[in-house]
Amino acid sequence: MVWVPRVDEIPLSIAFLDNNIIYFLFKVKGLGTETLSKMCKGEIVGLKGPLGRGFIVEDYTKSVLVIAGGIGIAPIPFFIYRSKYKKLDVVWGVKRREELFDLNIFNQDIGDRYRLFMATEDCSYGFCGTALERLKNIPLEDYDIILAVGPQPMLKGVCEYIRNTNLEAYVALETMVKCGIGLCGSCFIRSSNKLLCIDGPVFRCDEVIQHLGKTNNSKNI
Amino acid sequence: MVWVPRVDEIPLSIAFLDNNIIYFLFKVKGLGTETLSKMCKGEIVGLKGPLGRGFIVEDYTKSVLVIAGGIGIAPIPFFIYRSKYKKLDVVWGVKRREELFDLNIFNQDIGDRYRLFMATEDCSYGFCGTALERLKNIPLEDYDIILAVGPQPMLKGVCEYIRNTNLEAYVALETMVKCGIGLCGSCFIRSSNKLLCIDGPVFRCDEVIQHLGKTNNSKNI
Amino acid sequence: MLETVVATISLRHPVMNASGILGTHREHISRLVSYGLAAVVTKTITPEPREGYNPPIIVELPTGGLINAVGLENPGKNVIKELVEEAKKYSIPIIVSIGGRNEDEFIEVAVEADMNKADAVELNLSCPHTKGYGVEIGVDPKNVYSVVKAVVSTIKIPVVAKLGLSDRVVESAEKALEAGAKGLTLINTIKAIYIDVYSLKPVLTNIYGGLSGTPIHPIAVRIVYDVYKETKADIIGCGGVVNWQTAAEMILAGAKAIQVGTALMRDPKRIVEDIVKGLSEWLETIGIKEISQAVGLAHKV
Amino acid sequence: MLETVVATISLRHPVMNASGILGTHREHISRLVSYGLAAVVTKTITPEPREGYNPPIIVELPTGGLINAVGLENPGKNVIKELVEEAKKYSIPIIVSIGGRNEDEFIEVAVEADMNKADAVELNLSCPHTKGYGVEIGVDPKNVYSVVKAVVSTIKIPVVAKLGLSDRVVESAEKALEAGAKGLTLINTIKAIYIDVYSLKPVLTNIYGGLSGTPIHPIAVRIVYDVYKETKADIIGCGGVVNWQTAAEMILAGAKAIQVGTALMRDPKRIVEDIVKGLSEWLETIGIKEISQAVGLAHKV
Ligand SMILES: Cc1cc2nc3c(=O)[nH]c(=O)nc-3n(C[C@H](O)[C@H](O)[C@H](O)COP(=O)(O)OP(=O)(O)OC[C@H]3O[C@@H](n4cnc5c(N)ncnc54)[C@H](O)[C@@H]3O)c2cc1C
Ligand SMILES: Cc1cc2nc3c(=O)[nH]c(=O)nc-3n(C[C@H](O)[C@H](O)[C@H](O)COP(=O)(O)OP(=O)(O)OC[C@H]3O[C@@H](n4cnc5c(N)ncnc54)[C@H](O)[C@@H]3O)c2cc1C
Ligand SMILES: Cc1cc2nc3c(=O)[nH]c(=O)nc-3n(C[C@H](O)[C@H](O)[C@H](O)COP(=O)(O)O)c2cc1C
Ligand SMILES: Cc1cc2nc3c(=O)[nH]c(=O)nc-3n(C[C@H](O)[C@H](O)[C@H](O)COP(=O)(O)O)c2cc1C
Ligand code: FES
Ligand code: FES
Repeated sequence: MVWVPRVDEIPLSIAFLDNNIIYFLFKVKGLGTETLSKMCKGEIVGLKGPLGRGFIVEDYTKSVLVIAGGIGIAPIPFFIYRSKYKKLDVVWGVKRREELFDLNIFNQDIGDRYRLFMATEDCSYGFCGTALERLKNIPLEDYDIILAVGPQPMLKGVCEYIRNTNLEAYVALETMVKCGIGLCGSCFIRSSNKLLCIDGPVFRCDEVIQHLGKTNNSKNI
Repeated sequence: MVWVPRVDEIPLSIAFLDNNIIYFLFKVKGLGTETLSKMCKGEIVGLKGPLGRGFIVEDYTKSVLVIAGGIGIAPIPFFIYRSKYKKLDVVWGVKRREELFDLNIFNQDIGDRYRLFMATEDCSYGFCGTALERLKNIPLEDYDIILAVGPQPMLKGVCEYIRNTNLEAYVALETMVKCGIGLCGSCFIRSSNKLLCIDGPVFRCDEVIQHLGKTNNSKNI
Repeated sequence: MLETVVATISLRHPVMNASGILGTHREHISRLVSYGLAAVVTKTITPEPREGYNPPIIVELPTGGLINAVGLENPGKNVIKELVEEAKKYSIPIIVSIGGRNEDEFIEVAVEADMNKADAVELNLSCPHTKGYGVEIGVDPKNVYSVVKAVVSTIKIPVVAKLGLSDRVVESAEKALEAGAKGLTLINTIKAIYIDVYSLKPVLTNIYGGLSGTPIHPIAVRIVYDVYKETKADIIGCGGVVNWQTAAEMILAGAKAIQVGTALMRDPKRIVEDIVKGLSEWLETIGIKEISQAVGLAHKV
Repeated sequence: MLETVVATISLRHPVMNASGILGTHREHISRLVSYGLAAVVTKTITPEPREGYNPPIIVELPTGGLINAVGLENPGKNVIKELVEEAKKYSIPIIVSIGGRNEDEFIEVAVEADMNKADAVELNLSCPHTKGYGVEIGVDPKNVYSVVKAVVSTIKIPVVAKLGLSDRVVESAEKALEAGAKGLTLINTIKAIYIDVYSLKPVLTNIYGGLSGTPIHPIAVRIVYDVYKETKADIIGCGGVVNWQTAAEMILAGAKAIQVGTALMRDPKRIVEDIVKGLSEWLETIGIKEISQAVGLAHKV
């Protein structure tokens, strides 16, 4: 988690790690991310982590499909960099073209290690439609593993869509992370005894399918 | 230090160490040592340590003379066992023959590693007289290092006796050890800024010669 | 050999969680049960839902232990029904921790716990960092008396009073018992501050927080010892229990059961198992058959 | 940049020893000086010599820190002359810590310190484990007032009041200042017990002892913070300072100087050097020229 002194402590994924520099990719949502976005070089933030269980693929025989919605793309550069696989394709959907950026900014080498399919909801770039719609045009039998990162309705859609396939299906959830160390309980996964901050954020679809059907407890207290 | 629960905590030297058994040799003086002497197998004592700086010789070219008074002999078996030297002789003086015992009880192997000269004050065994008197019959030029362990007057006598020789001369002091970790100050060495529990118990004669001339602060408060 | 009875609640072993570790949602209860605890304690519940503070709310300290100011975040008394139901599903005793700003609020939540057949309530009279809810009540033995008395007179299930470190904690304990508490939980966290030396600012959003974990253990043992000496009450020892040794100290000081909070942060199942297993082996080593016989033994010196 | 003035005493850097670490004999003073401290504080001195308790008097805890019950062992007020003389030899300020059972005893020792031109006296109003000498005085603001007042009215050198953790510590601090104390040392050890789980007995001969070292640091910082907030007094922060970070926290909370006790157990010269060096590097990092400008900065949130 990233502590913005006297403002907030925010769970952020590591977007990339290199030469003792940790990179974050984040979207301005409220006061915390806004303040963070205005900080300058030399200003101080606090770091707690890494928390939870990292998720990477480590099998050269597997083909991986990543589907990211919006800022859900944040952890993907690091995920690609650290994973081993046969093939990796990324479907990245955003609302407008302006939200897109070059995923290789942290490390040019990862450029050759994946293929990218873009989708915009306003049809300004790439496929015209949501990431989920783009997914439906992809032959799932080409893949062994699917990882979805993004808004909860998208995750739910992905889990339902692949339900009757043989894919190993994972989703990176978001719940309200307040302590990050398994004590406060605010990050719990509904209808399960899992905690996102310790057991997650990545879960198998079947572990969280009930949770996905319910109100996101990012908003519960 | 050895904690005798609810009775006392007593500084004792390690007489020998073998197979996870720590051996102590001690003389009954007051309540603490008396209670300890009556404890049976299976009863529990506490241990704090090892404290201070161990003292061993580690030079195959050196000849060592040890002079021990009474229970001052306690640390000598372990000292012999762990040291490396060319030759090692022990002068051991006691009041009465009954105080003597076999130094090889812990480890027969050390038997060949030293020569023993005994002295009794009541003339019941060995040399007739004190350890210090026995020392005066020994050619000091045969030795490089001398270590004295025993009552303070004996230590003082040794330091004075060897003053004008080239011997490296060490004495193992006793002062009141109450905490063993350098905080309470009760073990201080008079006219120096040394603490026995941290810097000792073995000192060079020249470090403590003023201390030896004063009242033993085993008895000061 | 580890069976124990505290505040009339029978436990298969003496280890429960401390209040505030999970315990606000159905899902938390089943997770706590999976840790192997003999009973579960809910987070402190207030009549109405409370939002709590913004993060940072819990921080690990470089000097050991944790500091927290969660701000008594909880969904309000209506959640009690589902929490108790869930515990009953696993046939595990559940103690509802209660917070309030005055007698009426305590009663309001206690009645809810009583109606839903919780096994006991624990009155949190000692939260050190939430204004109006905590130490203000616990440090004054008179207040302790009146809150406990009010609750005891209203409900049927046993009442446990949770007290914190204060000058007159023994007196507060005596008053709680006099008012009808069946047991005491000792102690809560201790008020503390952690300052970040780079940003030059207190780290917790609330500035003040409660210190927990190993740092407070010798203080908690002292309070258990003092209160047991004067009252021989049923005590649940809490504060810095992280292994069987720290648990055993509590028992020797006078605790019949213990709660574990901070230590559940890492590998909670193993921690609980180690404490439970360690305690039985310890009893064998010291030649004692039943843990009840070890309670308060350190007083025989 | 590390020069500081506390209770009118000028120090070349903010680090002194805490009372009770050595400080009863001439030899101790020169040893403390060799640690690189900016001032030395004597062990608490009582009018007459006191024998103190039998060992064990100081024990390291498996949960961190130390517990001690030395029992205010000291050679009595006559030793003050030689302690002050020795400190003067090294041109280092010396603060005489004073213990007593009543105002007259405090005055008796204070007069001796004054006559011998010590740089200040520190009234130990907070020893948690020696009956009649400690917390009994410090927890009651009225007592604090009368002892400080009595001493301040009798001697010319500055008076520092050393207070411990208590419910009304801020009030006690205010009373001490009102009575004329030039500074406050915060805090003393916290009353605690350590029980050996094999022999089933308390380890300290006195059963009760004072907890010191890292465990009490966040509590000490809190008290410094609270007292500074209300009084802006000259505070000497004490409790769990073991490195520059823990020292810096004290300063940010409001301390103008700090004392180190427990941490002098291991490699004292290096510890003092690390704190002093670390503090100057820290000031550079945060862009502050004089340590006095860092005092209390954590209050600006
Ligand atoms: C494991 C995890 C990884 C994340 N990684 C990233 C990332 O790499 N990039 C990115 O832009 N965002 C990421 N997020 C989301 C990010 O944490 C929130 O956008 C951020 O906390 C919003 O804070 P705020 O103060 O700006 O907004 P606020 O005004 O505080 O809240 C805006 C919304 O953000 C959500 N939110 C607020 N606080 C939290 C919290 N403590 N935990 C979870 N959600 C919260 C809520 O839905 C809330 O309604 C991640 C979330 C989680 C749980
Ligand atoms: C570093 C060191 C190593 C020692 N090693 C041994 C050893 O191996 N075998 C052995 O028999 N003796 C040893 N002694 C001496 C031993 O510690 C004392 O004989 C013992 O503490 C006496 O305790 P008591 O309770 O029986 O007697 P008490 O009645 O308490 O005291 C008797 C006399 O013992 C001395 N004494 C008491 N307490 C202490 C103390 N805490 N520290 C130092 N001296 C004390 C005093 O001179 C006192 O007058 C050693 C002492 C020191 C300092
Ligand atoms: C994160 C956290 C939240 C807590 N919340 C509560 C609470 O709601 N009610 C309460 O009575 N105690 C609460 N406590 C205090 C604990 O119940 C316990 O008394 C304290 O932490 C000491 O135990 P420990 O050292 O095992 O953690 C909380 C402690 C922590 C660490
Ligand atoms: C062995 C020991 C002896 C102490 N003796 C005294 C004393 O005589 N007078 C006093 O005011 N404080 C005494 N204290 C308390 C310290 O001065 C200090 O307040 C406390 O230890 C907290 O600081 P620390 O955590 O740096 O040790 C003693 C502490 C220890 C560890
Ligand atoms: S965020 Fe507190 S338990 Fe996960
Ligand atoms: S015995 Fe306490 S300082 Fe050496």
